[in-house]
Amino acid sequence: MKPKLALYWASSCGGCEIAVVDIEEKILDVADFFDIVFWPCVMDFKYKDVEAMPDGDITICLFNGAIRTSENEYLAKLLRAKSKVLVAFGSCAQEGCIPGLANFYDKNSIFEFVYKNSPSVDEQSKGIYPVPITHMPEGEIEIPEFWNTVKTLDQVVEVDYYIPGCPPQSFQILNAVGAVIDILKNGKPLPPKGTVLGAGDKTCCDECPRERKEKKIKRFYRPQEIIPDPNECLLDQGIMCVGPATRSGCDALCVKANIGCRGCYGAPPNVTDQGAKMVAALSSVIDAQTPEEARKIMETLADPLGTFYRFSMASSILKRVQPKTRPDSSGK
Amino acid sequence: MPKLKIEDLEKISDEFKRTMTVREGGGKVKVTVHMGTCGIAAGAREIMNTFVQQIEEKNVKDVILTTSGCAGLCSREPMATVEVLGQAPVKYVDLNSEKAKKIFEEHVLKGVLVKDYALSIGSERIQ
Amino acid sequence: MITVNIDGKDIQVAEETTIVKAAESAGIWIPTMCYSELFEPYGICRLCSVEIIRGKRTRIVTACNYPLRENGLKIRTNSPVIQEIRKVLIELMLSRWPNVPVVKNMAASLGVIEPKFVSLERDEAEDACILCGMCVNICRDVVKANILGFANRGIKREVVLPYEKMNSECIVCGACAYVCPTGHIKIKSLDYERGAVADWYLGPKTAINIPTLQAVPRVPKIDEESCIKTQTGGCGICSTYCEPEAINYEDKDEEVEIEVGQILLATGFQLIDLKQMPQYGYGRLDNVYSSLEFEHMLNSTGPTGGLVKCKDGSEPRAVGIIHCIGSRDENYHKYCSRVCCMYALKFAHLVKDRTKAEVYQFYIDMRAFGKGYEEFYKRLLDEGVNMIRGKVAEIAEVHSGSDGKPYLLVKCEDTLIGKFREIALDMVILCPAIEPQFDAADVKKIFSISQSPDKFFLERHPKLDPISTMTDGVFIAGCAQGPKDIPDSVAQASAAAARMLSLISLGEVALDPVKAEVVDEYCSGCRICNNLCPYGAISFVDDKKISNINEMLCKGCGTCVAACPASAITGKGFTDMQILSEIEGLLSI
Amino acid sequence: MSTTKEKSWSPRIVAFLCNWCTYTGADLAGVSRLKSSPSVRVIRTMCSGRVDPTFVLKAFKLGADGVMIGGCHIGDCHYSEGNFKTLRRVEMLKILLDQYGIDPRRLRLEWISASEGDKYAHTTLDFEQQLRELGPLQLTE
Amino acid sequence: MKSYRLQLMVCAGTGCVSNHSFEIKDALEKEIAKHKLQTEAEVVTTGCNGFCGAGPLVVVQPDGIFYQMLKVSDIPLLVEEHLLKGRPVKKLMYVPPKEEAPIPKMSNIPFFSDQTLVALRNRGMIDPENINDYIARGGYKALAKVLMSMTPDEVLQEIKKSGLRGRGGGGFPTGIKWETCKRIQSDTKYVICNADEGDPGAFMDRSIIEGDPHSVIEGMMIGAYAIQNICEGYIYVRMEYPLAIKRFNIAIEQAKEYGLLGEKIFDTDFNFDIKVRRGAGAFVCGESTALMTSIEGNPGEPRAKYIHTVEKGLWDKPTCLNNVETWTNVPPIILKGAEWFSSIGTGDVTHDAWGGSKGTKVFSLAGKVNNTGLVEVPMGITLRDIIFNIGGGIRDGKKFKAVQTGGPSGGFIPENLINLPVDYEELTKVGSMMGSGGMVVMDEDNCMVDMAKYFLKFTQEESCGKCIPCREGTKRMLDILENITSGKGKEEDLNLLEELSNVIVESSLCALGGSAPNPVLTTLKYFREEYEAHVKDKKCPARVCKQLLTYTIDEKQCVEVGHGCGVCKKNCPDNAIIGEIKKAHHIDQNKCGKCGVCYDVCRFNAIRVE
Repeated sequence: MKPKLALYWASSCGGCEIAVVDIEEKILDVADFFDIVFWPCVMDFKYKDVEAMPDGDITICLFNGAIRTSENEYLAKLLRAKSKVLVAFGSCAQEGCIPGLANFYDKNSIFEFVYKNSPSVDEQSKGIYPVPITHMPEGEIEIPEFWNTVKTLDQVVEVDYYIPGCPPQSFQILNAVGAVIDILKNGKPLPPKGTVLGAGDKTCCDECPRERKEKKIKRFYRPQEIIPDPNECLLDQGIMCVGPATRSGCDALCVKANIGCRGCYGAPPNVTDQGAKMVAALSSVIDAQTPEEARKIMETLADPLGTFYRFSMASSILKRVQPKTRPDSSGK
Repeated sequence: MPKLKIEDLEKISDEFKRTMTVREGGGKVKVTVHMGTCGIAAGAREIMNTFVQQIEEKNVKDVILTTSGCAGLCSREPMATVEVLGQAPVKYVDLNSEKAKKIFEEHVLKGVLVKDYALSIGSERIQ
Repeated sequence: MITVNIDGKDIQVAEETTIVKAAESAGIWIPTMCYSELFEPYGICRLCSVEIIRGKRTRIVTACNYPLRENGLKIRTNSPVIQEIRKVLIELMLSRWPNVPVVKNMAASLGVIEPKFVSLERDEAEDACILCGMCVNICRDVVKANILGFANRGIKREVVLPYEKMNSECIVCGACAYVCPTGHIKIKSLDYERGAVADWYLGPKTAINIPTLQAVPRVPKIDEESCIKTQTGGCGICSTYCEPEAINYEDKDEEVEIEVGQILLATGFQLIDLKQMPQYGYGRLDNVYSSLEFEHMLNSTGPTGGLVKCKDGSEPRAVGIIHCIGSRDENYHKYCSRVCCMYALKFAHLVKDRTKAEVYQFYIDMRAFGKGYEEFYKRLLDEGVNMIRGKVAEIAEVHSGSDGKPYLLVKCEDTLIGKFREIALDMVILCPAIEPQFDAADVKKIFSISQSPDKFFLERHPKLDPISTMTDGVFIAGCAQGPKDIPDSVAQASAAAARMLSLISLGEVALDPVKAEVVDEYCSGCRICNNLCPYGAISFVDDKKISNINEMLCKGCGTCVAACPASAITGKGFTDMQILSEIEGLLSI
Repeated sequence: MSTTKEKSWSPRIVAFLCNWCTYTGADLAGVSRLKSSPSVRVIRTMCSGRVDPTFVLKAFKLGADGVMIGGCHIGDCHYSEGNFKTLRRVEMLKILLDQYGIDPRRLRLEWISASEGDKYAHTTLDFEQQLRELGPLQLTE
Repeated sequence: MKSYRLQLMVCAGTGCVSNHSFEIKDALEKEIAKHKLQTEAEVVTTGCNGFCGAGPLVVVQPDGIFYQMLKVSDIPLLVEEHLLKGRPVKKLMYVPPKEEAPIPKMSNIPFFSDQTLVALRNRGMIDPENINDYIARGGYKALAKVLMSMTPDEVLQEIKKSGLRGRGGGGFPTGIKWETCKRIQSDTKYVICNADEGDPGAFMDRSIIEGDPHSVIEGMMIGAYAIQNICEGYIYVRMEYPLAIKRFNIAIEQAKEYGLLGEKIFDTDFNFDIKVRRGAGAFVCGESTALMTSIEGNPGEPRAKYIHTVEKGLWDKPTCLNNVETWTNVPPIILKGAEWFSSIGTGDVTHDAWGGSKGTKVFSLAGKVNNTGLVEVPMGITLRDIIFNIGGGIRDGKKFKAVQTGGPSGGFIPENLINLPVDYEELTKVGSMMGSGGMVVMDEDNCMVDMAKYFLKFTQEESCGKCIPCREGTKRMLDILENITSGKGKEEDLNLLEELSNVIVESSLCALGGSAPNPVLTTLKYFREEYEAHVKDKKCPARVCKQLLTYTIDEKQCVEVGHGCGVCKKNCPDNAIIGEIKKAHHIDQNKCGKCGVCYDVCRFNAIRVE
């Protein structure tokens, strides 16, 4: 009997699904090796089919997307129960990723904007907020509830392994899947729980071909403000790059395209909080002797919090920005 | 100016010798062109120029050329007197450029009297 | 050596000896007025003219600069011709400067009383300049400052300063005034700033001096600020007089690097500048002294030979000693300087001992806390010293005492009788506060130690470790650590020495294990840390493309640990995990 | 929250103190019998430069109402210039905290030398008072 | 090379220049151009011709016609007549005193014909600003000769043999000086040319420098070669000689361009360079030690010379200092040989360098003679020859009284010694000296006391004031002389003067003081009666000392001829004249200030002076 594979897409953009398909003809090997039992994006499976499975029936489940709604959370718990191995696949599941940036706001302010203040909302439906249960003549309509805070997969269920990246690089997916196939085929022991698959143990700098010098940053430039030297470290040139605090594995994709690393592979091993580490590192190398000078240099960097936590806000120590007002009872 | 060598001293001294001869009032031969009003009217200027030219051309260094007033024989002007050092002066008369040239070549340079043009030997002198 | 004959005496002299010196060695006097051994003979007074006889030829030369070179030369120093010359010359001088003592004396010794000339340039002054040129020569040849020179020629010749103005090139050595035979050049002191009483200035008085009489080693040294040699390269006279050739001008203060394992800082103290307290009149009023100056006066080798005297030489009738000048004072130093009470008592005792003066002590509290001190205090009370408890508000000079002598009026409050008092004194001694050396902050930085709020060096622990500092191997003792008297200083210094010796006898020191370390597997060589280490312990390994920490250089501050974005640096003893756990632990209750 | 609870609430301060200056200063305050804030929970580091922003965030996360970092005066650092880095880090961290919606006043950087026991005492008291005014830091999950 | 048949030698010595000789030169060139003679005639400016009394001068060569006292207005005539028509202009020529016929040729004028030119050999023949002229006259051949074919010792021997002695005044044998300097061991030595000519009325050195600067340079180079180890030469010229300084600088520049100064001269190992130093005009700086102190940058004051400057001179290095004229004599000696040189002059120097005076001496002849100017004469010539032949006798037919030689340091030589041969020893014997060559002639109108006072005043003012006898003594002497000339003299003053003089001579630091009393001593010796007239009779026989004159009015003349006009009374500044119009006036001798105004204003010769 073939091992069973499930793939699920929670709160995310879908890029991870495309990345899976991006392994090209190797997908056939996967399809050949596995019995794909759940992949809503590609095949028509129903939740009830999964619910009907015995616990632990699925050999491996690749779960991508963050936990934004009650539905996400339900499916996460469901697939956890049904799967032997649950993999947080991609940055959203691992660390919140772009959906996690919603943690800058709370549910109320998001709703206020999306259903009321956004210019694209038409007049009739302005201010109509979604509610979990709507009573209609035909009966009750239930929609998933919108949580106040975006969470990562491991904040709701136990996760066995992680494959980072936004999206994970296809070659890394292939490596990881190949390894899994290898293990299953040859009955090898599984790696320890919590292992990050499809990535390195160093940082982006390890794969970055640019030459680095001793650093002394006088100001930050946005990419459009400067033509960077293609051979020199971008940070040395004042272009924000969170590569030093980002796990290796992507083969320095962005820096090779003259763009500073954005940090999608998440914090390197041992680092608890990617953003805090970036603060520690950058403040060590900016050329300032007084608080005023430091502040002046920092002001040349747009949105430091968003920059440092672009992908890891939901998994950071503080997890979210504190609402301006005390959360009311409606918030969670 | 390149650095002077010992030979150059001689060269310079040679080059200036004519001038020095004039200044020292020395010279082997003294040619006097008589340049009174009559002489000038008869063309003494031309004779003078011829002598000057000859001196330049032949690069002669020990001949001095001088003028005097009317020699008293106005009818035979232009006239010139050639006086070789230690010899009696010789007066030439009715000169023209050709004759002057010949006198210069023969008498002045070689010391051979040009009898055809000569008037007399010996003359009164200023002092 | 050659032999010459001077006035019939055969004399052996070295070649090139001048006639003057040769004659001097033979005890023959030759008059001179511009000659000095300090500089090249100038030879302008011509009084030293002598006759030299070479065969049949007789020649008149000046003895001061004629070098003897030939054997058998005959010299007559006092022939009639010579006498005539000298007479006329001195008459010429006497006619111009009739009242200058050196001229008069010389004239007298040459038998001239009245000159037969009448000089139109006659100068009656006793200290007139006689144009001997000694000042110019010493300034040029010896001092090498070359300030003085002659102006004008002939009879109008005069000695001048450049542009006839005071000149900054003048090093004020005073050599010109020293050599001036008539006293025409005078030194005027424009500088009263050096000490309250110019004559009692404690610093060096001559360029070569023994710093203090009790100096150890008791050898003279050259004061570079006033030595002519160091200023102009001239002079050097002392070396010609020093037979053992012990004078070395090249010797300079040098910075010597010594490798040591431990350092004891005993940099001492300074006294507060009393001039910032004008109410006490220090530096302004006569007979107001600081305690150190008074100590100097009491010294038997001091300016008064140990006698207590007012500036006018009289014995004071009443002496006041004022405690706590700048100590225990909110405006200056809050702390107690600790030593003043006892030395003030000693002063009182000595004044009583040496004069008949009344002694007044103005104190806030008497602090006689040491062994035997209280007993001394008691003894003083028995000696009849007036103790006034209260701070002095002001000292004023009153010019018309009953006997016409000015005196000092001390205004204070006597808190014991609760009255405001004015006390007339002839002399006041101020007890200035002990304060840290002016450069204590610099010293502190050099040794990475701290200063306590009063700016004395801070000990590691005020009770348990008063001799060591936060920096291992650096110890403190004496007043550098805080005001203390001699027994306390000795005790502290001995303790520090013992501590240092114990470390030395151990033979090795244990290093703090707190060090940072790069974990190669996690370092990607981003080079963020490379510039951070003040000790240069972090280097970039080019072939491995990672950074590395030299454990021997690392002092374990942990800055790089915090900065490493990959957490690839761990700080032993202070790892992330340890600190995070501490936080967790602290906040769990 | 009940009033009684509010009264009994006292802020929790995590203080990272450098070994050479502030830690010793705190010691001096103790030896000198000075009253300093009991809210302070001290963590000793060798240098204030060792303080990783992660620690600060972690402290807030774990319930600290304020964080104080104490170091040597600028120029007096035992390690020459470690406190310069601290200075910049704290400044950056304050910008970040502001964005996080946490009052930056909850993070304090103080230069307290070994001799400034009194400064340690009144700084901690002042910080405690300030935190009382700011109230407890209640983080939203 | 362009050559001209006519050379007009315009004297551009200082004397002629101050008489506008450059304007003459411009006028000549203008006129020559006007007659289109530029190709035939060249106008050349030369150094001093010597006959300064007749300036400005032009000599037309090759005829050697000597034109004197020219004015710009004379030039058109001169050019048209002489240059164009060949008729020398008689009225511009020199006419000897007491004669009427002019002497056209320079060589026939006694002033020139009786001179022997060695130092002044290029006088009037070359353009001093053109090195080629100098070379054309054999310049630098002597240098070439010593460098190519003589060892330094041979040069030294040649100079010694020649008997050349210092022309600056002392008369020290040049060869011995060089030899001593050469003998002293030192890597650095200097040669100096003393061109600080300070004697009043003396201008020999100036003329040589202005007329022939290269001859001095060449002489110094030969000296430097002979002495060896000379690192450089200095020429010390007084600031009052701007033209001399300029010509020296031009000459040095040109010599450098030709490589005649600098390194590896004539491709030999001989290097030499010369610097010009300007003196500020102190007379004492002509004294060698004072001069060196001045070059060193210090006030020019002499120092004791017991250690001679050839041993310790400039910057304490061996230094050979010679006068301009001495240096200039060196090249001819080398070229023509010592024998030739020693054939001129007196005595024998083959065994004793001091044994004779060889060669020629340049004198600047001034005072009451007809022909004043620069004369170069062989040593041994008599004073009479110089004064009466070359000098053309006493002006205005007056009676010769004395000649003063050797400048302010020299002495007066009275008429009875007129046949004295001029050489070092003879002049010294009579109390005077050769000096640098000043020669001032005095006639019966000169008061010798006044003259002595004049010279003493000069030395007294120029005394540097360093040593007492010179500073104080000369001033006292001057005071005494002032007293004597103003009638306050006492008889014992003469003895005092002598006593003082002797002490000053014996005890002064340098030669300035040592010779300063010479004028007084010689006048006292030869003209004591004049002094006595001053102190005893209170009279000045030559009527020079105004204070000793008595002005009286010849009453007869005043009344009879002048009718008591009263002009004298009106003009008398002292109101010393008493008298009424038409009556005889007379002078109150107590009030009379001896100003002489009355004498000048009286049109009737009624004022008598005694």
